Amino acid sequence: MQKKTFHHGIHPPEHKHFTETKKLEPLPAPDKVFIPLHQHFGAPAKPLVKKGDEVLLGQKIGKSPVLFSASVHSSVSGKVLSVDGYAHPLGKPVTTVTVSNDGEDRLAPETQGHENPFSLSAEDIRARVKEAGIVGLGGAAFPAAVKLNPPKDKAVDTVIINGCECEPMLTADHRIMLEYPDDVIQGAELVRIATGAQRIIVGIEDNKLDVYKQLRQRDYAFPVEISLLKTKYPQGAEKNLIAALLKREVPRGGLPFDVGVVVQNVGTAKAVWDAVAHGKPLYERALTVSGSGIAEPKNLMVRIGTPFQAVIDHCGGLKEQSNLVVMGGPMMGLTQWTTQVPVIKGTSGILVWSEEKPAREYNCIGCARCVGHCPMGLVPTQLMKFIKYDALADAESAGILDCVECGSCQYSCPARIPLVHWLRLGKNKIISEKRKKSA
Amino acid sequence: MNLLMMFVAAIFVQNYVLYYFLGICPFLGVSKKIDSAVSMGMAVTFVMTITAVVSWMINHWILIPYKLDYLQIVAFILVIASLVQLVEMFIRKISPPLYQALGIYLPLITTNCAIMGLALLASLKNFSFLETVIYGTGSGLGFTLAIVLMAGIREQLDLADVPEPLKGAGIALIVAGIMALAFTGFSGMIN
Amino acid sequence: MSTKSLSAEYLKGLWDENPVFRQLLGMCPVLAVTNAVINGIAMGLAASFVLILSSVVVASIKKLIPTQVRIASYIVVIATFVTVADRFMAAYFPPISKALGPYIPLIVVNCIILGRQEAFSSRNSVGRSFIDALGMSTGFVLALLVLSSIREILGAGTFLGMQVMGSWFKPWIIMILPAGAFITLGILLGIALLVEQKTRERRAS
Amino acid sequence: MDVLLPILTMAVLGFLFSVGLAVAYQKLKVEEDPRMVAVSESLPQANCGACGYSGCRAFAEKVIKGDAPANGCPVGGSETAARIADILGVEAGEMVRRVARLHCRGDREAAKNRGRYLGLTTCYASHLVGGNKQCSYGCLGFGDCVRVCLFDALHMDENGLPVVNEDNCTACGMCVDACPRNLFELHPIDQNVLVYCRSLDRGPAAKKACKNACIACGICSRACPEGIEIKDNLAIIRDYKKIEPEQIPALEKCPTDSIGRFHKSDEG
Amino acid sequence: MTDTGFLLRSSPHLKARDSVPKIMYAVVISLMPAMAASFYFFRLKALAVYLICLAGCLATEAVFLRVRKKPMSSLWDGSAVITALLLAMTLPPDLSWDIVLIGSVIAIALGKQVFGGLGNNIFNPALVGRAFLQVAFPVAMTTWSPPATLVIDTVTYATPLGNLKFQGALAQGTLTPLSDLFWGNTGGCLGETSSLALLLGAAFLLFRKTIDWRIPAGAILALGAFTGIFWLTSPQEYASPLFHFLAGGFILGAFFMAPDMVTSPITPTGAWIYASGIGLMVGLIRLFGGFPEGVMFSILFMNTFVPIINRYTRPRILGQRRGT
Repeated sequence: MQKKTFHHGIHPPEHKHFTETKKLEPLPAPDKVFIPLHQHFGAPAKPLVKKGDEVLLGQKIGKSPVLFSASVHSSVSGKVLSVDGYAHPLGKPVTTVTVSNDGEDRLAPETQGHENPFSLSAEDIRARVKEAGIVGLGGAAFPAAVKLNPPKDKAVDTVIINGCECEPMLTADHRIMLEYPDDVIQGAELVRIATGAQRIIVGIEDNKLDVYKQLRQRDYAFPVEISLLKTKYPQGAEKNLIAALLKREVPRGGLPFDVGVVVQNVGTAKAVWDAVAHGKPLYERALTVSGSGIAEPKNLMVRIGTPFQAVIDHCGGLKEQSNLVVMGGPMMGLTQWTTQVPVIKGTSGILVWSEEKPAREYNCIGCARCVGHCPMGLVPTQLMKFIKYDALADAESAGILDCVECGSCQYSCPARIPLVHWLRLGKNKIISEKRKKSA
Repeated sequence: MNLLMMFVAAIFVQNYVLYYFLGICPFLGVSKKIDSAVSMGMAVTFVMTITAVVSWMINHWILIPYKLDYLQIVAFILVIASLVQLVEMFIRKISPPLYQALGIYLPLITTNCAIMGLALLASLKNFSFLETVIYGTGSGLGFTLAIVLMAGIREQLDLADVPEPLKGAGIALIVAGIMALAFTGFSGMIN
Repeated sequence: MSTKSLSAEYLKGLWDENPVFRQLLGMCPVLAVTNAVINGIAMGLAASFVLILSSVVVASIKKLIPTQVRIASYIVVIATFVTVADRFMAAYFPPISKALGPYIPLIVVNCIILGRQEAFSSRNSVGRSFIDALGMSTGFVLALLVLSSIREILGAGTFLGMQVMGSWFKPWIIMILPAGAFITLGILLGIALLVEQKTRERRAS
Repeated sequence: MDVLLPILTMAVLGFLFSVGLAVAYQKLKVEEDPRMVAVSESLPQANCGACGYSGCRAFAEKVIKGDAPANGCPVGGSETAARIADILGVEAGEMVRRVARLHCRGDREAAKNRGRYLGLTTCYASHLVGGNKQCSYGCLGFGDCVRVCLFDALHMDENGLPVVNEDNCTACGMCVDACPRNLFELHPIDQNVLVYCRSLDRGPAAKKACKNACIACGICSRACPEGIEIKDNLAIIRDYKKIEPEQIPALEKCPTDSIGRFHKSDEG
Repeated sequence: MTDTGFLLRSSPHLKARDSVPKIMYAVVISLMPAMAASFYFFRLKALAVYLICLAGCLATEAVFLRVRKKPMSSLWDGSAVITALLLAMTLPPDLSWDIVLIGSVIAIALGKQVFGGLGNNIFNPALVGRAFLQVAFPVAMTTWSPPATLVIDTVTYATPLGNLKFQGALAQGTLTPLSDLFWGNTGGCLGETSSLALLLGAAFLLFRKTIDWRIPAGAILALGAFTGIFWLTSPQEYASPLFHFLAGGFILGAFFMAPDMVTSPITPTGAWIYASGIGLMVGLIRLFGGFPEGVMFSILFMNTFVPIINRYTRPRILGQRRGT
């Protein structure tokens, strides 16, 4: 069996055994949900409800004002307690709709499915996806409707369904593929119809052989290719996945559209199917709760807006001395300062563990491991020095804006230099300076 | 072969900067960025080659026949001053950014001892015309090599934690010293 | 126009505006001829001779020179004095002249000398220019003396040719070679900056 | 003959070279505005970019073209402005001296930390991971502003807040740009009433994170309705000129000390 | 900051196990066989040189760390130890102790600390020390004694390369046999006599991926090609590539000094350029230069190119069109 993969990258310990075999179980909706109006890449949604309003499950409570945005829906039925700033996993408080749950899950009337989704036009599929507020569920939370709408001059020939789940510890995508294979594949077909592509490729890493075998054995009514990939991080990063599967390179600063590809995460594919076939907006998602700080690691279906604390309590609570709470995977996840933050559309996992005092940082000794591992072909240590000594122009010409912050460099750095933090700092400084200049 | 050897020797073995200590001012002053170092090196190489030619002609056609060799210093410096001024005007015309980058060092090529040194050494060593030209170009390239390498190192040292008092000229001189050590490897290769 | 007192005019050349350690000018001879103290002193005196006389001449004829050709004129003045110095050395001190090789004629392109004409003599009175040139010369000679002493003592174990280190001492040949010159001067510059920093801090506190 | 020959030689050589140079000078002439030199010389040469151009030389070019005002260099102040105006023969325009001021009182005592921050010790870096303090709007305390100040006008006090030395401040705006949370603003030096908070959190949340946070209670806006308003859970000085001196003691009744005179000792 | 609450930091939150001290001590371990060989061939003389170097390097490092207010723990990160050992290995066994001490102080002070300490140096510190001594004390540095395993009654003794260059060993048929070079039964610097011991250590480093394999490979290929061409055209005049590979400090240089992480290029293309430059220059100096051995100068010379090589051999960024 030929296993495909990309150049460079790393293979950190997977730690997936905690939850690999745990079935996805639904988490009961909590008494109160906190639904931020900004859970996606792009502009925040505008509130449609006010304090005291009654809302139904799946009712739209935030409307996307522009193209690059996504609508937000209520994940319970009940009464709006407030529309105000509230803690958010991305750090800064965000306008949040707090709804008290009446426990009845009364469905909003607009959640209507379609009997034969495959007969829908591309236009209709896009409209339904947009209406359902679907964003990329891999973590970046890019509005899915935008991805389904390739520019006129760029023909899309391939839809890639990203089943890599290359982040260690996370297993939610694995479980989705195992438990809802039809939903995923049918969702992929809808994506294919919407983008006008000819074929679907599902990329699966070889640490999920059970999924691979299961999907290989099925018959498909449309052109689906199941492709096995060598387990490596960051295979799930769009550009690397395209390189691994198709040997095509997305040009610098470009999008997968430029090489005729659309990439969707398996969870997103399922959400597309749910939205189009069942009229279900994106008000819950699958996530992995794991790490040595969690008493009973699990895979859960969680309503958007559920506080982390409620999720963790369901998994037996925090172990004592846990001092690190991460939203997302261990390679790219964000640390949280409080467990009061709500689950959002981009929450692929909640990881908790404890850590000792960090090891001492040394000067860069030029071992070049970061260079050897960078999946984008950058020279992270050089970039770090440019940022450290304020040579932003040099950093830019050396390609810092191509950095995807995957963390491969920092993972492999024997001097324990916080390379990603430096690079993020540099990218942000350069981008904000550019913005200032163009303004 | 002899000419080739001479050429190589002028670049590596008897490098103007690292062996004769000529042209230290621009070597320290214009070696902060690789780009300007390359331009400076090119300008110097150009001026050196022409100086070699013109000074040879003046020396062999005017000064020596008329036994005026005590006028060497004055005559050479005149040649150099005029040439440099020409080059300066030229660069200013064709590339203002380059002119800005080389800044005050362009006029300083006049007082760049490498160029005066070339004229004097070439006459001291009694080179033939062709030898003088080769020697001039080689020496210029040797200077360029030294200054470009130095600029590369200094760009890297800008990103290093060099002790405060040594920053700038201090560390540059120490680097030059170690470079001179490394270049001793070539000694004895060409006599 | 300088308005310093005359003694300050002289003293600034010794440290505050020392041509070698503070202004990094005239490095080529500083590096090239300091392998022995005698060479250093000879070079220092020759350069001082040229500097002082050129300064006086330039200061006295400054009004006659049109600005466009001033540099060229200075150079001619300097070149004349250098030729005199060169011939003089060759005639009376042939061994030293031989040891210094082309570096005596090269005084003509020494940045210190041209620099002082441009920065000082062309704007100040003859007397002031003389004092300034004297100060700069002293500073230059001092710098040469320091460097050549270090290099000769470590490199040969001698000072002005006299044995100063005991017989146990193994001379560091590197010190009389180019590499030693660069490294020693680099370290001296570092020390000079450090001293400068400390005095500034002390003055500030 | 012995004397004539050298003189002749040098004369001929000198003549040839000067002719060559003169011709070249005509062919390769580049005009430079003499005012350029004059303006450049009167600028402070700090190349700080406070004027909005990339350094003193760029500013000088713009001024001469008339694209920038003569008083466009905040660092040089009115003296430089007058000199430039003199060179260009225009009116300098009135310059009120401005200084940078920090809109936060969340020092180490007042503002609570979020947790143990382990990243790079700069404000910007900390801001990227959400900051080290519970307040998402306040000073992070790593002194990015102090590091960019070219004029030695900022230092961190013992409680981890930057302090502006107004004598040295030139209103160049480097600190304004450096602060990832935009806590600095340039104010006329005589404006002494400020709101020392930028938190948009609701009162209880803001108070919990920092005891000097504005809780939008409205005491100040009631004391001075024309000059101060409450917007997005925060008091804002809408128009400083409308704050009458006799109103100041009333608005200084602020329960969290988040609005008031710049120097408490100022009277009236 | 206080010690309460959750940890806040940027991703990633996982870390590979390797660390700077581990890498450094791996190099130290890899030098053990060669050290053992030098004890065997030169007995106590070798031990003295090693100890003086260690003392000199560590003391100098400690002084700089103290003056520059850096954490004292850096003293034990292993880098100064490596410098000391490598310097010792490049010295003649009979060198007097004061010269050894000068060398070790220079190595750390001028080779490393003036640039800002670990990771910032441009040149290999041990080689800076060694080159300084070579130029400062040329006589002492070229006075060799035979290994204790050889019974020869001569005061002066030439290294295999010196023999080749100055005594016409090839023409007289007195060229040191390859087996002696391999086992180490020859004179020379402390650490370079036994090729076998060095190769053992090198194998360990390559296996552990501590050094970039491209650098020794490039150097060997370039030296082999250069000396090979001359050997093939005129074997009675020039020694074989294998001789050049085993003789002198080439193995020590190619496997332990040239791949020094700090002073070698960080890009793969750069590593090839750098390594072949070293190989070529070693060949040039050995065949046509004034010195019998050129490894040290070659590495120092190529060190000066590293910043420029790093700058102009950046890898292609994913999605970057070729030539842009």
